[in-house]
Amino acid sequence: ASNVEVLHWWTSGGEAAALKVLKENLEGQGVTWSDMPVAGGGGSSAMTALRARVTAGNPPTAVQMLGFDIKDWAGEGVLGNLNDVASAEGWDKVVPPALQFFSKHEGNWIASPVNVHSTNWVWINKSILDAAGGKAPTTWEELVSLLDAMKKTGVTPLAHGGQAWQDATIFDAVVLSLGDDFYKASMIDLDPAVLGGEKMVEAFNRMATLRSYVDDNFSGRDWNLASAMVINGEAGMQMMGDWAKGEFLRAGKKPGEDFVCIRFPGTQGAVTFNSDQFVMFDIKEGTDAQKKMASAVMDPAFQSVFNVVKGSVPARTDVPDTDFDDCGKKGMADLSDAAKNSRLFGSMAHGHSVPASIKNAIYDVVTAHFNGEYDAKTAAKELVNAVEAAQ
Amino acid sequence: MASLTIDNLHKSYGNVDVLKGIDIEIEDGGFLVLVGPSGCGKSTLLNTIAGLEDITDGDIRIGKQSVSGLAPSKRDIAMVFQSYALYPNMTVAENISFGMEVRGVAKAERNAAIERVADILQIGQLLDRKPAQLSGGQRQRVAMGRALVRDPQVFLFDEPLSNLDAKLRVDMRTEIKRLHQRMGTTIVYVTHDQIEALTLASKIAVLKDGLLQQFGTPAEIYDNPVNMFVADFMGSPSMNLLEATIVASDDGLAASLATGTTAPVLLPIDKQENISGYLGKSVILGIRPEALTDPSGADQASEQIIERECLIDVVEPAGSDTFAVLQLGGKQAIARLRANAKVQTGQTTSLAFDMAKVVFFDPDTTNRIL
Amino acid sequence: MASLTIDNLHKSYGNVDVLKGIDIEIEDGGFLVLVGPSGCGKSTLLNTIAGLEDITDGDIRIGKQSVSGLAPSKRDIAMVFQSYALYPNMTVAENISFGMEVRGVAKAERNAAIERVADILQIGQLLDRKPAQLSGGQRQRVAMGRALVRDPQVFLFDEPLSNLDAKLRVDMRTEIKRLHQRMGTTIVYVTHDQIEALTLASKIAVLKDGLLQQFGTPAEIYDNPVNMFVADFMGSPSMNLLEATIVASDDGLAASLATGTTAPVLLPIDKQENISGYLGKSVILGIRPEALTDPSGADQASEQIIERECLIDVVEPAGSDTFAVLQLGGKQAIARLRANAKVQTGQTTSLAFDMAKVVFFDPDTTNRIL
Amino acid sequence: MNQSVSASSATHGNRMIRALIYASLILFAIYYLLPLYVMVINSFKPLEEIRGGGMMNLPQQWTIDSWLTAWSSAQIGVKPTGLKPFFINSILMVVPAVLLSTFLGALNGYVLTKWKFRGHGIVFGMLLLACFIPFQIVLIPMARILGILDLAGTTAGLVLVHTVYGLGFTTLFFRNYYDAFPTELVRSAQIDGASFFQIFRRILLPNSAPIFVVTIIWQFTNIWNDFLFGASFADFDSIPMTVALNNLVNSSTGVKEYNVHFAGSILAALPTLIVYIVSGRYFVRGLMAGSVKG
Amino acid sequence: MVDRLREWVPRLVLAPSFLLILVFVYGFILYSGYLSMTNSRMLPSNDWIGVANYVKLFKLKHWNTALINLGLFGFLYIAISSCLGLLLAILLDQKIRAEGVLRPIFLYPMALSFIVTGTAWKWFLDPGIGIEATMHAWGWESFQFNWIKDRSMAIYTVVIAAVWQSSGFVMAMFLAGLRGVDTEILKAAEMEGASKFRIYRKIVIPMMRPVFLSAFVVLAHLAIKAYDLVIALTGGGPGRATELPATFMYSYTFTRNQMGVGASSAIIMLVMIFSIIIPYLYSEMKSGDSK
Ligand SMILES: Nc1ncnc2c1ncn2[C@@H]1O[C@H](COP(=O)(O)OP(=O)(O)OP(=O)(O)O)[C@@H](O)[C@H]1O
Ligand SMILES: Nc1ncnc2c1ncn2[C@@H]1O[C@H](COP(=O)(O)OP(=O)(O)OP(=O)(O)O)[C@@H](O)[C@H]1O
Ligand SMILES: [Mg+2]
Ligand SMILES: [Mg+2]
Repeated sequence: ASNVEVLHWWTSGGEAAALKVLKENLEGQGVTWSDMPVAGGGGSSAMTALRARVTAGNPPTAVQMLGFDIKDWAGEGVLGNLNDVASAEGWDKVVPPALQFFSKHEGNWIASPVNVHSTNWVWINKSILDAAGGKAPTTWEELVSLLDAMKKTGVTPLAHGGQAWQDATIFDAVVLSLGDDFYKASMIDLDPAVLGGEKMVEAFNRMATLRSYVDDNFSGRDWNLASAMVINGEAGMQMMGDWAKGEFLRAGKKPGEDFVCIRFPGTQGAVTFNSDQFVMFDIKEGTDAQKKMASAVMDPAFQSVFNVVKGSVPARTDVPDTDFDDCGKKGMADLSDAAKNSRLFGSMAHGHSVPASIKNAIYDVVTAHFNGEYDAKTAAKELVNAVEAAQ
Repeated sequence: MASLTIDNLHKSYGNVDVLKGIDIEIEDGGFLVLVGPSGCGKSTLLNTIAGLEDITDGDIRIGKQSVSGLAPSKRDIAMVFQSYALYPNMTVAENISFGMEVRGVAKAERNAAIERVADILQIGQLLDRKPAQLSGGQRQRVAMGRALVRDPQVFLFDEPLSNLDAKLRVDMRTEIKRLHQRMGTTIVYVTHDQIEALTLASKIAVLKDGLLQQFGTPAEIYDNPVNMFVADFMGSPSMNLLEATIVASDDGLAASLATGTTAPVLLPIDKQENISGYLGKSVILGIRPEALTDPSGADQASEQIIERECLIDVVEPAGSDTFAVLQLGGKQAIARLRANAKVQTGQTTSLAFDMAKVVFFDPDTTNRIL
Repeated sequence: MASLTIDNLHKSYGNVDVLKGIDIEIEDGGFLVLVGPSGCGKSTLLNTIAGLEDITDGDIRIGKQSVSGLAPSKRDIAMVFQSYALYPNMTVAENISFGMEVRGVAKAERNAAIERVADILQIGQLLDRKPAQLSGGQRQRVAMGRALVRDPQVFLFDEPLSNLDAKLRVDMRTEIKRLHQRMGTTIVYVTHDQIEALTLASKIAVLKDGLLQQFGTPAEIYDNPVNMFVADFMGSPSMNLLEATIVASDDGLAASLATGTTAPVLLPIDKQENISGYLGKSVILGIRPEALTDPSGADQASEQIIERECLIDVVEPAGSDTFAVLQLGGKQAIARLRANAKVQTGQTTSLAFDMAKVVFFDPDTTNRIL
Repeated sequence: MNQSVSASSATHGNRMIRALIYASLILFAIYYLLPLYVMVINSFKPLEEIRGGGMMNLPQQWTIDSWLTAWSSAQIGVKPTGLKPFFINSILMVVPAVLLSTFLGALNGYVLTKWKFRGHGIVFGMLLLACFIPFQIVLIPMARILGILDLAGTTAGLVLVHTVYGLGFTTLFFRNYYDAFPTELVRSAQIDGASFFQIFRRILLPNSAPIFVVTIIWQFTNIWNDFLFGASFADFDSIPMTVALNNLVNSSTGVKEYNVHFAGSILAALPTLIVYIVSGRYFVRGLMAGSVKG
Repeated sequence: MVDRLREWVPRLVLAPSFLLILVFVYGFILYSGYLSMTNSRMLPSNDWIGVANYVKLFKLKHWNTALINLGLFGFLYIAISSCLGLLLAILLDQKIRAEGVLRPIFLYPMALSFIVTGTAWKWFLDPGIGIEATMHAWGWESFQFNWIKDRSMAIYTVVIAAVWQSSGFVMAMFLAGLRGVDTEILKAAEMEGASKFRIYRKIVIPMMRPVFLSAFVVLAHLAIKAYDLVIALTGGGPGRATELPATFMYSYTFTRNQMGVGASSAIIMLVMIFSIIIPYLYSEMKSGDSK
């Protein structure tokens, strides 16, 4: 029997349950599943393990991977080729080009995308929102005044966890809220003039403004503890990717009734995303199993089931949204709109706009600024330096 | 300087009685040596005097003052330990002056005291060394210096020489003797060494199992042991303790000793008061090796030399003396002969018994008869 | 049983020479005792014989066979260590039979051997105990048992008795002597103890700094030491080594010894061959404490007893003897008197010098003159 | 050794001071126990109660569900197996690695003290320096070598890795211990005709219990708790406990069940905890016997 | 012939360990040295670029932060652990009845890994939910302890947790040392009237020198490897305030795909470690030999 060994970091209850669907699907086709989870650090532990395994000449069959990691590994020439399956199943048509950018290397399919997380979400506690005026903000100014209003009611307006990736997640949204072009020029094209420009200073100023609504104990806090603050009514809102929804649902909260999900004000219609994909390593035996797995990953039914559980949206745009909740439906609609309008951008914070080295360099500056080490001007200047040093 | 009185001293650890009522009194300037087999409580007694161990019952007085309950440092005593117990991290000078430093003596005074002690013990050139850089004998001197510098009422020594080799031991022993003569301080001294005990002591206390066996001058202990334990314990080689039967002979009573091969040896007994009750019974006859010797080496001053032919089993020439082992009273008896005595293994030779030195013990009670 | 020949033996650790050419030959059944100050190389010599240390140069032969390069277990020797080196995890029986077990001797044979040895040493009742449950003397016996059971050509003993207390030491010493007489095996024995060396040895080798100082019978070493080192080293208390000047007197040559207070003591010298060259010069006069004694205690056999009045500094009664310290030839001389000699500190008394026992040394070379 | 400085404190000691000593000891005990307290009490709370805050409060509602979950049904990857199966993996890895490294350390200590040869000091120095190498730098080359040896992803490979990097400390421990071990015993055995290995097995080993305790505790703790090597060199069928625990605790975008995490953490630490508590006394004794050099 | 073999047996026995160490430690160090001179990014490469990585490394602000932190952390951690360990050992050595209970309490943290205890410590130190909140809840409103959130103080919380973990082990070492002190020395000092405090200060503690050195080895090795601790407790934050060379090296090698820089940081770190440890070992072995 053929076998796939899958390296991934989906170990929490919901994630693993979602993955189980895939596993059972494969087992139905006679492909056994060897599970190799390595959690921690948003996949960085898994990537370390992967490096060790590849160096040892013992790579796993399939690996969960994000954004530029895929391209980096492809550059090393160690990945398999999925063109057969892709062309047979017409992936080119159903996967948005922004995702294909990561799923293909030199024109060949090397990965099958599972999901799309969009990261420019804001999660608001409904009752606090009502107490503070009741209207979801659509512009930066409205956001600020809502935060002010929330502050008056005595809650922490913005729940946030002070970890580099969380800081950067907000930063993504703030940059995007200053314009699609600005996001593209700074976060994707890394144009030094833009990175150090006036608008970037403005972006950092906005970060500082947001920082002023965060309680003093934010640093080091896990994102889900921040979510818990919103859930428990200690905080008004959290800016976090769509995975946060799971925490709300899990706590028995209903979208629309107990909490509302909106796009970060000023980014409506645009989506920053990250997409988990399964990469197939180039190994002698098991190409058949790999193909079966790739195809199973792209199975619309699986994509639906998986993403309902995971809180993300399918990577395919042709999956019906019937099983999704309000936020999910909204997410799917947003995604296909954004894809259509070319307003779908890889998230810098989640490794989909620049390679890891640059991403981390940007993290350093954003975090330093958010923790008050730099003022906005210095931060912009440092951003240019850091990006240059990492290139 | 002060006298030391130990009065019905008891000491137990939990329910183990280690000292079971010790009474000792030593005069001001006396030199008390404690001897006894290992584990008999010598160190414990010393520690109670020092105040390092509580006492269970009884009293200890230095001079007129009871010291029970007083902290060690308040008792005005100094102690020298077997391991020397030098502070390894301090120089010799610091070791000597540590106690003064603790008591807040001024630096100048401390230095003067160090110098004085260093002079007495001739360790002036060692003052800056650490203990690890000293030889055994030097360490011993420093340990003494640390005690001397305190100029205490009583010195306590716990086997101070037993870590030295034989030669050094002899030298240091003489030195301690001389120090004592010079300073005149009361000393309590524990040792395993016979010679040390006999040469140094003004009084010896023999302990066994936490009980005082005999307390007296070295001569009393050596010549007139009160029981077989003391007789056997003191002296090296030990006193020969031989089985004898009291018989009546022409000159009055005599002790008859079995020999291995020939007829029994018959030794007339002069002092007949108490022994007469043992006529026909067995007794233990004690004779020290030096009282059983070759005729030409026998004490000319003694009036009770009796010569008998004996069969020599083993001859051990030992330089200054020759030891001969013979079968007597069912035991191996040791005779101490002159170095150049002409004896040979397996030969019969004439030996002189100094009957003035002979003692008798009751075999049942083990106590002295005469 | 076999003779042992040590031929120009050299041993160095790195560039430290520890043994610098030792030549010793001991006949089959001989008892060689190695003595010397600490660090002189005694243990090293023993270890090279055992094969525990390689030799740098020279040769060692047991019987006719050179054993250099042979593993310890192939040399047919047995060794008893100062610390006894009993295997703490094994019972006495296992300790004794370990060597046989290693060599694959059958169980029945092993048991027979254990029994035989236990019989000889009277340790039958200890066979099932662990070493920790034994007293010092018992451990010593077991250690000997372990050596005995091998029935080797040569026994090696490294200070086997020095961990025992004085009393036990005497007993065990006699026992070893008796064992040697019974088994007749060649023995090499290291000790610090004078008496042990003199009583046990058939030959003594005195070492100093890796060099052989003298090799001879105990009597030779004791009575005719070749140099001052040997004279001083052997015997306890040591030989008195006193500064004297050779002067001409009525009866021929005499040695003049300074005293602390009174006029010099003048001792006529009988044997005058070599000493005459020293007329008017200083020499070292050696006289053992037992040759300097109270007149009634002096050797009646000696023809050269000279009596002189001397001032006594210190008196040390030591039970079997009394030691007197006097000022002589600028040194503290020790005289050994009878136990009941009537001497007192600070008094002048007549002492007998046994001139037949006196030896002279050249103060420059430290070698013996006569 | 049975007598401390306080020998006579009963006589002259001061009640106040003793009270103070006890008070400070208890304060320190609290400092050491607090994290464990936090872990234990929170492991008995339902998740809602933890979300509600009050980490230090006792549970209002006690439950052992999280313990059961952590042990047998928590999601570690795709399968809801709990930590149970990984426990076996860890044991399979730890036991041989501890035994091997301890045994090699004992042999090394034996050679380095009783069979010195020219250059033994340098060899020992090199072994000792190896204690200080940061493990991060060996990951990649180690992976390569494991690949070459065909041990990649196997328990045997992990055993090799842990053995190698434990050698420094085990050798140090045994060297210090055997340094104080009477050489005369070895010589005596040599004369008895025992071979190199016989001496080791019959004389040294039976008398090394104290240092074995120290070494085994040390190695067991370090290897059991290792995460880096486990995550990097294990395969799906050799994942050790710590990696599984990490998977349970450190998932990035899932819901965090803190009560289960804590229960799992304690479960994962249980073997080492037990080892410490059971053999703590021997541990101090062993350190004493090893003349506390290491 | 047989005896020649006998001479070689010890060396043969040592050989496997020695070879293992030679390859797996020293070989790997050399390899890292080589990598640090290459343009390796995600996987090792052979692209030789000389010392460029080192130049880059020392331009990085975090690297300097990491070095300073290691100095600060290492010093405080070793000093406090030693002092606390010694203090606890001394306290426990006062004939404490409950010693059997207390000792394992002090010792057990060594048995836990920081994956395990990190979260507990993080919570405990978190002002919002931990000790500060609890104190507030208990009515001590002015109590403040927010170091873990404070950029300039966070490194000290790492010290607190690290000390918690290993001071018990140090305590055990000191306890063993104290129990080994010759009782006659203590008696001698007591006879001289020295107070207990002075006996410890002037005599016992100076005698613990070898234990201090051993504790140093154990603690230094733990300080250098303090990776889990920082990751679990602060994740290197707030900002990058608690970055240590170990976390720096890991992140550059494995998450930032700048393996060359990571390797160069490893080499610098090793050079620093060895320059402290080798003189120590040398003196230790010297004094050990002379004994
Ligand atoms: N702290 C203690 N607790 C219980 N028993 C003790 C203690 N100290 C000593 N003993 C016991 O008290 C007895 C006397 O011991 P002590 O040390 O006084 O003997 P000793 O005469 O000095 O012996 P040695 O000649 O061997 O030094 C011994 O049996 C010993 O086991
Ligand atoms: N392994 C060694 N390396 C270097 N020097 C050594 C070694 N073993 C012994 N020595 C030196 O060799 C000399 C002789 O040592 P040995 O042990 O033979 O003396 P010893 O006569 O037995 O002394 P003791 O009477 O103290 O037992 C000493 O100076 C010692 O320091
Ligand atoms: Mg004693
Ligand atoms: Mg020796």
